Amino acid sequence: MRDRYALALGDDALVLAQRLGEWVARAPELEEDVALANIALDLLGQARTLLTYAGELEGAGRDEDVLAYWRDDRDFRNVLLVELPNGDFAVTMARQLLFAAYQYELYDRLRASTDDTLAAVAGKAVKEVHYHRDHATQWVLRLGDGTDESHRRMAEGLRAVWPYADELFDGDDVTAALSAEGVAVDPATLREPWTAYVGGVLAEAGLEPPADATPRRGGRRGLHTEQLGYLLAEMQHLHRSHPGVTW
Amino acid sequence: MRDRYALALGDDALVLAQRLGEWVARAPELEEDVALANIALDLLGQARTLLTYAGELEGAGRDEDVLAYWRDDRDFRNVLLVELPNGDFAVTMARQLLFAAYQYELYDRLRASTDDTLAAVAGKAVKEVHYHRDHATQWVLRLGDGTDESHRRMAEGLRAVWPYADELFDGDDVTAALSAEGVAVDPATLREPWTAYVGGVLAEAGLEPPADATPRRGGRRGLHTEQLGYLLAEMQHLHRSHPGVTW
Amino acid sequence: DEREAAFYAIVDSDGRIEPRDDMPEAYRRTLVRQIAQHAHSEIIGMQPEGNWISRAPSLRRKAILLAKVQDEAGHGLYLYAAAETLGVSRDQLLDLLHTRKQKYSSIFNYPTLTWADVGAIGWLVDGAAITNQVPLTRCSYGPYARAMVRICKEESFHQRQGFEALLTLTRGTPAQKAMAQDALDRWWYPSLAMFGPPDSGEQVSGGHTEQSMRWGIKRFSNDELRQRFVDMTVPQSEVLGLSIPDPDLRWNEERGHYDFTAPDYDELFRVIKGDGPCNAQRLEHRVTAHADGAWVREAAAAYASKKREQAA
Amino acid sequence: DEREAAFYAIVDSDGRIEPRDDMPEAYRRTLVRQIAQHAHSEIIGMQPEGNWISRAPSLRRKAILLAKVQDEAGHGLYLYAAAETLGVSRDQLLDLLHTRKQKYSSIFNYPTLTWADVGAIGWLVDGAAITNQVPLTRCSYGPYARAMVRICKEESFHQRQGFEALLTLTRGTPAQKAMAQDALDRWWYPSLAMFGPPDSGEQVSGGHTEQSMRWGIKRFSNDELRQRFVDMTVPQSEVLGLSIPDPDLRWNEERGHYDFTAPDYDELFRVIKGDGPCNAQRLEHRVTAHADGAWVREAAAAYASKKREQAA
Amino acid sequence: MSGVREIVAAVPDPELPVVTIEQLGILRDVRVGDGGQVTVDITPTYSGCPAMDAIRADIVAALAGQGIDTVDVRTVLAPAWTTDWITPDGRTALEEHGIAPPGPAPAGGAVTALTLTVRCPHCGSPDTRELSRFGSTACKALWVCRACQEPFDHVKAL
Repeated sequence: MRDRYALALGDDALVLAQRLGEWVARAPELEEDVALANIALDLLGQARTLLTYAGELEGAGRDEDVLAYWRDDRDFRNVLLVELPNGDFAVTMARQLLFAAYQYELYDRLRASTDDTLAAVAGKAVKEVHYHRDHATQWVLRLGDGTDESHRRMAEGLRAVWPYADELFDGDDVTAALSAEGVAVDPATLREPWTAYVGGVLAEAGLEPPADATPRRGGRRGLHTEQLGYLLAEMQHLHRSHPGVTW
Repeated sequence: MRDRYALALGDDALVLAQRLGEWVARAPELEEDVALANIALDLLGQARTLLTYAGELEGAGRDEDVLAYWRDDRDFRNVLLVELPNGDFAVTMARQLLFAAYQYELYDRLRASTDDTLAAVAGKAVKEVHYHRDHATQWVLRLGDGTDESHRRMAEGLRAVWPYADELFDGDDVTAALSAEGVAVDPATLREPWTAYVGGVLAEAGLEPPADATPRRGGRRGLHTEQLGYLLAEMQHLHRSHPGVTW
Repeated sequence: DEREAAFYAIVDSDGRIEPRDDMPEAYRRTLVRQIAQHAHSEIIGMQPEGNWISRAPSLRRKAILLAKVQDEAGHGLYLYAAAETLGVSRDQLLDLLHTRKQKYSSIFNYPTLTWADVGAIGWLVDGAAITNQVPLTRCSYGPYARAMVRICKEESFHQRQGFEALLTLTRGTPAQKAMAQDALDRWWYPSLAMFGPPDSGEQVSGGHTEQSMRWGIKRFSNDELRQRFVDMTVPQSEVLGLSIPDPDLRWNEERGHYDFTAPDYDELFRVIKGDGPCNAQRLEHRVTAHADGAWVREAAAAYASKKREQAA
Repeated sequence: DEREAAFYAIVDSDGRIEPRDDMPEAYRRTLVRQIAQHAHSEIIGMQPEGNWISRAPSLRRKAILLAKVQDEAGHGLYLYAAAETLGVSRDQLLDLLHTRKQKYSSIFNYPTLTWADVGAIGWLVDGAAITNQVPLTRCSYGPYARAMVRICKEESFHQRQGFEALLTLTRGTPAQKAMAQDALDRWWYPSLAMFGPPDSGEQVSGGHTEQSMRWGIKRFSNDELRQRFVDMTVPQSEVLGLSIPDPDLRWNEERGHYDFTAPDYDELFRVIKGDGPCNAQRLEHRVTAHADGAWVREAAAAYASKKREQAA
Repeated sequence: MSGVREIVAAVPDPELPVVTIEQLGILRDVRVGDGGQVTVDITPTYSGCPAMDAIRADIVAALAGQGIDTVDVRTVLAPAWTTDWITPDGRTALEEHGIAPPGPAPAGGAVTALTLTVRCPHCGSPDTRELSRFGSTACKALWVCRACQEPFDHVKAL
């Protein structure tokens, strides 16, 4: 059961790393090429540890690469938020704010997990994610309170990703059982601090949380958007073309 | 040697069919969704026959799907022109004009091939390609002689694809030997009628053939653009994920 | 009045109303809405299947899929032309689609997640569409009835190909069979919902069905058509070796029909209202394609008018 | 004059010129051009490798590649800052790049066609870059020399990783080994061309090398550096088990160096002139990214100025 | 074994089931071998025609229904299909089902961009216009009648 928890957290990080990697050599300024690559690299590192651990717990001999490259999209467990296309920089920063604010609260609590590996991952990652959250915060402020165009784009970006925030706080049997044991963090407990943080940033940026968004969910159950299949086709093609070799 | 000739012609058709398929449900009007799907389907049909024939000639048991799905980009023999990204509708129509005008002259002559299969493919395809050429012609005229914006875009589209036209007329050892036997058509002989046709269309459309373009080539030797790898990753991912099964 | 009497005389005798005939305004409006919704469904319906053209797992399947999506665009064209016989232009209708004032079939607001979904759409969605549309070949409005004759024939071919694609999967590897079962699991209830709300519900909500029946536009109730679809589909699922995800599905000897669990109509209404997984995506895709093509259509119009002037 | 004498006194004694020191305008301009070209090469150089980030065949390789490309962006930042010590802004330099008035290394105008190309770039292109740059750690201009110390260290790490990636391929399946050999076949001569035209050619064309040497910017001739690179690389290719695509390559006992075939300098000039396989693509990609980001940079500037006003 | 050709000839076209494969001219030959094995030649209307597999299956099924199990259905490309091979009763069947049949195919193997007036299969008026060069399938164009406003398919001369 822990393996499923680790897998879901690992998939979140892996898919978002893949998306952020698409920005490299395309960012609005050189500093952002560096920053986005760095955030992607942090997430990829988290993903590798979590997927490796998930494979060990599962005990079926699947390592990080088998899990990343040989599962189809119906078997990925990431939230939909992280697989959304990058859109413009405002969409990406809106997605970053929502996700990093969630991941920060999550890892902050997961440091106290009774599972030593998860606690260790969280302890290391929380510092990285603190920086990610700060990076997104700075940009949401700049764009929300920058020019008219940037404000409009930032508001649109927020509208595009907002329906996908709710899923971050969805629990299931696994998280319920594991959080009762002190292994996992009950996602529902993250909503309040998340709302406080994100709400504060939006208020300062002069942005409204979109009101009439219908929540979108499904990723945690393997029901993804049509976008994930394309992401995986690109990511996995070379690896699958040479089964079993060492790279 | 014939197998290599059939393969090159088949790859041209396959890759362009894949590109045109990307337009479906994205075309500027419904008639064009139909037309572009139809042209893609014609090309796909030509590709299937040619790849099947290439596999038979080779005699190594490779059928159309093995050839389409299990070769990497270094082994594809299509001209670079057909793998260029779709761009806007003007880029696509410029590419269509250049390619269909070439393919028409080619198939028109290939009907007289001493190779019965190639002659039959050409006899069937020449009628289809005549439509393709006419379709592209009509659009180049409309866009070239439509609005200021369409003229500008059409001129830009032409500039984008023009450097890739030269490769259409490149011969090599294979085409030289085969055209001496009456099997193949020497590509160099197509340049003059092609130039006459395309030049006529451009003149009527009020467009200039771009002057200072450096020719780009390499596809016939497997030296492709960086774009082809992405096209193949998307096209081949599912097939390669289930080796040896029937679909 | 007299003109209305003439209209009902034709309709009641199972005759055909033609474009130049007099017809009640409400009849015309109902038909416009229905034909437009049908046309919109064809063109939005290109998206979920078009999603797999680039990734089709064999060249043969790619060709079949391309041809099918081309057919759908062709049906769209044909139906917009049929609607135009009622005095509305395609541009007007597209505008109503793009501004969410007219609907398309909610089934297309579900995503195609695997290749098997393409087969499932052919088998189930086209199957349900045909069940809905075959009675429309006897519709009182001539151009629509004749369009339906043609479209039903082509859709039967699509349905056969979808079934055959799924059959190939269920006779394939365990992974392929699982893919097919997963697709059936996800598409079954949305397909049942394609027949609309249950009869009682609709009759309560205003008698649309009754009016359409009176006009010879509708011939069977939603539940009758849904039952017909289930009765036709269950034996096909057995040939495929797939399990319909309904534990209560069983043959009712007495009724001579299958008993089955009704779809979740609340979900249907939510999806119609706009809350399906892909409503926003489908419409945005459509609107973007239309907007991106504006300069092309403008150029074509400008060119045509230049040519007309030159000819004059 | 006196100031020039002071300048040459520093240069001749192998000292360092610092930003506030007097320097001849021609020296400053040469340095600006060279540092800018180097910075441009770092950021354009992100593209061919960035091309494989999404498709890297293992998560470990993906991480290594991401880190490497991040380093390149960092080097770009560092070098633009070094150029700014000479009184030109990054914006000015980027504008010169975007309008083709300044160049970047022509090596990046070749495409990365397979995964092995990423390894080949690390091994050969970074290897050649280091060979070029190590002497620059002793460059007379302080900020540039210090930047080179740091950059060379990181690039040595990259070169080692590229070599290791290729070694994994050559020890892998025949398909992997063929991929590595193919990459070497395509990247060998372009890498040799990275050292520029042959000495005789350049001296004839105006004595740039001599002037740069006099200024302590250049320490070795193009051919000397090229020979150094070949001598270093050939034994590495033997460890890899790959064949350098040069039938005339052999050890010359007398010279104590490898004899080798020179690259096709005509091709080099064509590629520099703009006719490489990817010149247009690389620059267009760069210009598009910059243009697409304009609104972001404007917003950041507007926000910063609001905050300054609020603070004032 | 007389009657074999009739069985095959009666197979309807899967995409245009109002006509048979013989009426459409895509059935090229039926031969019965000494051992009773049947060889059927069919030709596609266009290169990419995805209905060929379905046609093959339908021919095999039709013959199997008559107890004939050794059947080889071959696809031949040459000579290329032309709409001139649509039989007179095929044309009539198309017209009766609202599809305007093609005129004579242009000479020289190519197609001409010029299309002569197509009569509306519904009201017979020649006052019609082409709406789309391509219809729902490759061999058809979509036309509209100006007289009765009916949209209709027209099989293009090829």
